[in-house]
Amino acid sequence: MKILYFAWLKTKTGLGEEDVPQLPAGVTNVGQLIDWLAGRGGGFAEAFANRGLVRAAVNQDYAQPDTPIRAGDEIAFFPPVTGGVG
Amino acid sequence: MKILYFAWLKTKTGLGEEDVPQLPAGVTNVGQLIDWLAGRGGGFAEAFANRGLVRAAVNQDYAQPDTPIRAGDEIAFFPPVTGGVG
Amino acid sequence: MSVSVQREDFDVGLEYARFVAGRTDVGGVALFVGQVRAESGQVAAMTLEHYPGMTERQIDAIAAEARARWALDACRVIHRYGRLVPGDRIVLVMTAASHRQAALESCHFLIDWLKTKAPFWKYEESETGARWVEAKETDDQAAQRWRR
Amino acid sequence: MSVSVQREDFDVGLEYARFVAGRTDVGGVALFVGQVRAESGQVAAMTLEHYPGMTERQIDAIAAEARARWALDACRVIHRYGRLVPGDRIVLVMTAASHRQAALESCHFLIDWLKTKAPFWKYEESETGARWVEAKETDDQAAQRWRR
Repeated sequence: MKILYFAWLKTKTGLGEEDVPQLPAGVTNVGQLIDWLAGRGGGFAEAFANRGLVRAAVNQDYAQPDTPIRAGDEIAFFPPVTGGVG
Repeated sequence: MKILYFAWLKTKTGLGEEDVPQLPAGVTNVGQLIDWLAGRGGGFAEAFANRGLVRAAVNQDYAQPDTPIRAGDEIAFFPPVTGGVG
Repeated sequence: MSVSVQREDFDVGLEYARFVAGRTDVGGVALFVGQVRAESGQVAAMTLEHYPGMTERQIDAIAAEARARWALDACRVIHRYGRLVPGDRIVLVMTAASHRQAALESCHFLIDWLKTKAPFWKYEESETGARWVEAKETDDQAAQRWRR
Repeated sequence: MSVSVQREDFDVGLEYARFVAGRTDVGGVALFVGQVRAESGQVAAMTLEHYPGMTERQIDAIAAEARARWALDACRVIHRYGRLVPGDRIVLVMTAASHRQAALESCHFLIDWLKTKAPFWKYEESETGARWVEAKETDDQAAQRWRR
């Protein structure tokens, strides 16, 4: 499983990208993965402190907390998008 | 008074433009001028046969049958406009 | 605000480049280019007749109304007349604003109103003959929706 | 339908020329160009971060929806990323259709949806520091009005 972080989630976690070879125990969807990542503490706890500000994608499609994930997936976390035009 | 004709009004009257030095007797507005022009018969009667199809301008502003006219005015007659875009 | 009524073609890239040159206050530019369309090979050519003087006057008035209704940084209209064939450009409307909605809406407004207020008449040549095109009800409706 | 996500600038005139080259079925082309705007000297520069792969995928999906909803002849989107300063172009949306309403409405739809669906994040540098820009409620509203 590849996990990507964008914008201030990258700053807070200190990571642009990481590989998590296997699904952590008890993690079957996006919400559970967030719980697990926040449980690392430090910058990760901070990044996921306000979940209303975090959006997710699974395999490059927008996802919800209950979207299922599998070991081979590409998961991304980022703030709401802010486009480029006024 | 200068009178201009556009599109099929020009074709029917056979005129693009004419000078009428004085206001004809009894003509004080656009509607009365149309009556007077139609009274010439021939192509003029034909051009003004269906008044619902004729639009007018006085001094380059859209006008109505009751718009007043004066001897120095520029009066134009034309069909509803058909612009250039699809 | 700048209006041109001309026989010659215009260069969209050049017009855009001049329009935004040196500006950093613009957030969005909306452009609309109207072109002569071949309807299943029917229209061989068209000639746009206009009323010189009144055309510029009416387009100026429409552009002034757009500027009164939206916060625009700039506005440009070019309308051609004369004989045109399929693929030829007819009209360019360009609006610039801080915000995209103002640029897009005013551009739409201008082109809808040009169609019903600018004194142009279209003479179409096709395989079956030539005729003066009649005004469309739908154009009036498109323009009416901007009334308030 | 053609989508580019790139660091480089684009040439509006050249893009338009390529877009309509050899076409006689097009009646109207709508273009929107988004540019970096200096808000009373506040924004010195901005950096657009994006999610490579997902960006193209989402813009493709939005463009496909536009083509399903309007009778379009062609559609082109270019979106830049990287560091940009006031006056720089950010995005180009171009739609071509037989009828002006289809071109104008689909262009408006595309730019509203790009703002809320395409994964770009804006980092603004100003005199007082630098910050990640937060999403605006009004952009969601602008996009929502296209829902049906």
